[in-house]
Amino acid sequence: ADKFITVASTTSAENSGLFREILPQFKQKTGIAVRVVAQGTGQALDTGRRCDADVVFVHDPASEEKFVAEGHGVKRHGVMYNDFVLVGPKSDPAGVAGGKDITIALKKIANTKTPFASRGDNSGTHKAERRLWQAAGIDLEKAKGPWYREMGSGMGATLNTAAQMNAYLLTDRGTWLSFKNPVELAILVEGDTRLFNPYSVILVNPTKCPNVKKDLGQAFIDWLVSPEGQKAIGAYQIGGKQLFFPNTNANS
Amino acid sequence: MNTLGLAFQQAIDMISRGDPELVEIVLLSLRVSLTATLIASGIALPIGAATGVAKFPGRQVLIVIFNALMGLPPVVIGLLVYLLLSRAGPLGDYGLLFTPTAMIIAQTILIVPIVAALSRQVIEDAWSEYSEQLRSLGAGLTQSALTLLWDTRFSLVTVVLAGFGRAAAEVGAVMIVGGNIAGVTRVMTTAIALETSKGDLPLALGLGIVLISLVLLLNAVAYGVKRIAQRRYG
Amino acid sequence: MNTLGLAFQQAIDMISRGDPELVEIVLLSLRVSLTATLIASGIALPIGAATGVAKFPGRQVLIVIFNALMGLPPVVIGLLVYLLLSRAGPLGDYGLLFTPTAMIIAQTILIVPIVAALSRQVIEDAWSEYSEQLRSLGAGLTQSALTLLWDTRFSLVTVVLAGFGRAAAEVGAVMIVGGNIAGVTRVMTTAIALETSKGDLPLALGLGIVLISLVLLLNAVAYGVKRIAQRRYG
Amino acid sequence: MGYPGTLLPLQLDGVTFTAGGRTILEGITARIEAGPRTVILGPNGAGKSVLMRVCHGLLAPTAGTVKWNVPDRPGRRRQAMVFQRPVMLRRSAWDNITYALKLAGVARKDRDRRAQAALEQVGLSRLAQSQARVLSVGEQQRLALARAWAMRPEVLFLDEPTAGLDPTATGEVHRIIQAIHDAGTKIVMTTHNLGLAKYCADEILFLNEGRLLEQTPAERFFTQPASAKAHAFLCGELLWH
Amino acid sequence: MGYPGTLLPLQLDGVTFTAGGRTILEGITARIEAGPRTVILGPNGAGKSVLMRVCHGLLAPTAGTVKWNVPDRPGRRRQAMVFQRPVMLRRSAWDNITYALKLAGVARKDRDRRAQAALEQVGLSRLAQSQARVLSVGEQQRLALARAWAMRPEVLFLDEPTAGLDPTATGEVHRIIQAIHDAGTKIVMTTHNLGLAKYCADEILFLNEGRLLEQTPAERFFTQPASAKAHAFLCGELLWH
Ligand SMILES: Nc1ncnc2c1ncn2[C@@H]1O[C@H](COP(=O)(O)OP(=O)(O)OP(=O)(O)O)[C@@H](O)[C@H]1O
Ligand SMILES: Nc1ncnc2c1ncn2[C@@H]1O[C@H](COP(=O)(O)OP(=O)(O)OP(=O)(O)O)[C@@H](O)[C@H]1O
Ligand SMILES: [Mg+2]
Ligand SMILES: [Mg+2]
Repeated sequence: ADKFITVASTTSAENSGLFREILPQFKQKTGIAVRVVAQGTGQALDTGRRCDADVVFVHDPASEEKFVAEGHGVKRHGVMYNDFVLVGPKSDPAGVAGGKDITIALKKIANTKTPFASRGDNSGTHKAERRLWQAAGIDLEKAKGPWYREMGSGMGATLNTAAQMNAYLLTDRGTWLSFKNPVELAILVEGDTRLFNPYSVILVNPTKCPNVKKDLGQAFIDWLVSPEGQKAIGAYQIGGKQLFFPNTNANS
Repeated sequence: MNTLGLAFQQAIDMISRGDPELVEIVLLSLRVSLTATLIASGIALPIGAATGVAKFPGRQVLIVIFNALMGLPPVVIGLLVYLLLSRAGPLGDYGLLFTPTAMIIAQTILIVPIVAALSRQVIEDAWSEYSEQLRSLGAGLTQSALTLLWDTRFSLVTVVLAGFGRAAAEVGAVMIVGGNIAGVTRVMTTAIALETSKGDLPLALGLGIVLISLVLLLNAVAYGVKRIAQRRYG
Repeated sequence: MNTLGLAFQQAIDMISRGDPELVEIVLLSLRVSLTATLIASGIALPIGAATGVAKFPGRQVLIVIFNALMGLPPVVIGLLVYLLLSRAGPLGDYGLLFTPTAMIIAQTILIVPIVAALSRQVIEDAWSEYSEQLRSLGAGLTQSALTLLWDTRFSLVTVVLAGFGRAAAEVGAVMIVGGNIAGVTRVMTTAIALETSKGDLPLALGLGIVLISLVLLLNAVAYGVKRIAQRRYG
Repeated sequence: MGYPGTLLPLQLDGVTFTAGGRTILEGITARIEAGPRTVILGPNGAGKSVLMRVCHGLLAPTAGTVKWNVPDRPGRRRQAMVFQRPVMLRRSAWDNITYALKLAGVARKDRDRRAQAALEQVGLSRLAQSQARVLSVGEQQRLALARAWAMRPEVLFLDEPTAGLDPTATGEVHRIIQAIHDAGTKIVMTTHNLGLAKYCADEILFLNEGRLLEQTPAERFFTQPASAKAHAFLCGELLWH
Repeated sequence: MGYPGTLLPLQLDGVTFTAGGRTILEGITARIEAGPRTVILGPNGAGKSVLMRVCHGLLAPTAGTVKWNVPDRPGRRRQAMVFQRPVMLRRSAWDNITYALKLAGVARKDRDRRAQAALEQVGLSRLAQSQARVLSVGEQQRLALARAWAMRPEVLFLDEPTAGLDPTATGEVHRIIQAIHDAGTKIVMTTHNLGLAKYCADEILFLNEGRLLEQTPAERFFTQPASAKAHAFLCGELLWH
């Protein structure tokens, strides 16, 4: 039968169309088909933990480290990064547009109690968002009110919802660029180094999961971090804009 | 302990603790699904009775359409209601999107075809027995339809329960039009979906167990009431 | 043009273009849902007939349980099947997770209660007429159940169509156990969910229109066949 | 009791009815006048019940016409029929009657009075509150007659009204039919009870295999029927084998 | 035709049956022997049909016992019953018979032979391929008799077998019942047709309001019934009002 591996991936990598672009190149080179199961980072790691994927492709450094430390994964490989952006209504009721400091923007939003849509699903994006609130010195537990809406859904759904609620939200640039229902939303804050969003791949540990196709999985990882794979990632654009940036150097 | 065991433990925990957040979610779920079932039955039972009894041109087409609409995905209904209620949509001014009302609307649309198609079958079966007698008694189509709704009421309970089950179980529509906002539009099924996407399968399953226990309880009550009434009124 | 208009245009486009990717997704959807309906009917109709006909201890409990299971959320079923088929689960060795087989299993479990509960009602209604005659003829319970399945077959068509509709429309279960892998386990409903999350609402709706057209076609065929058979065999 | 003569006569012209690939009625032409009690006789499967349904407007003839003197569209309210196998609604005997009266547009206070009188007529007062569907076959037959009678129709179709009745009930039903007739209601009836036919009939329609073989005054029919088939029928000699 | 005498006698002891809050049968004690044709008489609602169902094992008595000489558990295969309102399965007349025979475990080749003979007996050969449910009432009645007769039961319950039958059919059914009896089958029958009762009965059970008022040899019953009620019944004078 055909050679294939199963990759449990964060939704942003799949929804942005990246895989659709680069996987055929990988298949042509190696003959290995990659089956991508798009899930939230939390669920993707859980899938790996249950040995149901050969490789996980996620973006939450803290839980990734835990995943490897507990022996579920072999090793983290940084693959690429993009960044988070603060998106909000074009009318910008909190007056944050053009700022470079995300914490200032968040403070303004909290102080004016302008609607903010949080993923609220423990995803990589959600965790990053909470780190940023913390960095802004805002205790969410206290500041929370009807303005802070925990959507409990994926990035796309949250964008759909925020667009209707005139709410601010944090999203990754890849999903934003590929999102087709922007309505009244626009990027208001970007470029802060704290908005850095690194993606990693991890081979699921074959000693814990004997069914893992370790050679094929490793081949995929190797290709992603190889110059060829990195070039493919960097070449992916939507509307002339690059979504992801190669990141081999950031390997830890 | 395995996931299933954990799930049961979580379910028992949540129930015995009476977790106020859970209680809120449960009550909203019940409110949304029961209201939708009520409204949908009010709309669909007459439709079912009419298509079961009357022979009008286009009746067969209507029957096929309702049968087919039982296969309309909740997500699609969600999207349609979303477009309808969105600020850019025709009913945008009412500000109903992301409210329980929006969820009730979506679930109502979801189950109307189910209740209509199934009740049509029940009523049509009864009609083959009653038809000549009722027509001879001078009953018009409306009166015949009403008579049959009454005479088959015990069978229709199962039909309505099927509609309720569908409403209680669906997530696609309420997720889109409700937005799964914590404390506002989060219901059992969207909470389950959320925990699943977080990878917290035991909690997701635990919520599932709570939900199905609830539905079970409601069904037991409905069945009990039906049995008693059936014994009394034959 | 508004979203709905775009959606229709997309749908017509996709169909007229015969987009090979769409064709593949459509065929997989049909394969999964029809197979699940077939298997589920094979399991559930006998259960429905048995609970409709036999008076055994626990029968009423069973009826309530099946009625309630109509309200079991697809996501929960998805999770249960996921745990079962996961490498860490009891059937992990078969490597069925993220395959069409897993999706068929999940959908089968989803619709067995629906077909069982609804067919039980149809058969119970008929049984009240046939009971004494069949018992007098010496029919055992099994034979009575089979006789009633045959004699009510035209009504059961609607029940099976309800099951098929549920299978064709659900997304929660197939998403979890299938994984929505492009070219492998992507079906209409998961594709719709994906496009929705990408914010491409016109495409999502367009796919929805394609799906419902398909279901409509199937229902029309089923109804036509039923009518012809009914006319011939009364 | 109604407005005798307005609905009638009923004129059937070449009435043919086919179903399931069989011709069940074939070219029946007859005129049914106000007044005389009409009894339809014929062997099993002759088409008597189908003919009654056609007259009552429940079945549309495949060919030919059925014409009442006054078109009786609004819900057949001036006719009533007791079916050979009456269907009882899932309610009490009492409610079966009052519900029918309600459908016929009878005022509430009249309903109760009529229901009581009708149940008494057929000897079912004692069972007024019983579920109609658990009554014995004979009791249901009587309830159906009570229900039809309570409607005060101008034309009353009776399909085998005494089948399944005990001897007393049969006698009473003879009497009731007589009373209804005397009150001006047109009776059209089928029966296999030749005694009843002789007692009640003013004219006989004799059906055989879907054809109307004769329409004859009763007296003559029983003494010298025109058709050989009718003669054989009366002697119980219509052969099957 | 079976093994006469093995199932019978049937012994009823204090059989009581209540339903819907009413006592329908009350303390019925009777012994039904092999041989004589037993006819159950009584007014509408007396409980005749319920009593037959209890004997046939379709209803369990609320109190008292029903005892066959040989327990007849395996599917009532040695008894058959023709209901007052027979239920036809949704198939052809022919299939209604062969299907019943299949249920009774009759070999395939015998089924066809028996079905043909039975349909001929009741004069329905012509309608063998018709859907049973569209047959006329009388035809269904006859089909039900054919179906029961084809089973070759040891005991045959007949609930109003001639209601709805035309005079020829009634005569034929008399003859068929006679033939079945002669072949050794025990006949238990209800009828409101006193002529048929006189012709067929060897002994009479007279029921009234759920009570067994007498069990008498037929000859004596018709000339000097023991109970006043039976006397009134025979004269058609049981009053309702
Ligand atoms: N829908 C139908 N399709 C086919 N045949 C039919 C249909 N309805 C009636 N028949 C046939 O038409 C014939 C006449 O039926 P009908 O009920 O009028 O007889 P009838 O004279 O009332 O007999 P009975 O004395 O038994 O009541 C029967 O042989 C019956 O099988
Ligand atoms: N399930 C039931 N619940 C309540 N009452 C019942 C039930 N079954 C029968 N009855 C009553 O029992 C009485 C006897 O019924 P049964 O059918 O035995 O009468 P029958 O003697 O056969 O009368 P008929 O001559 O009319 O056939 C009737 O009054 C009927 O209403
Ligand atoms: Mg008839
Ligand atoms: Mg009876």
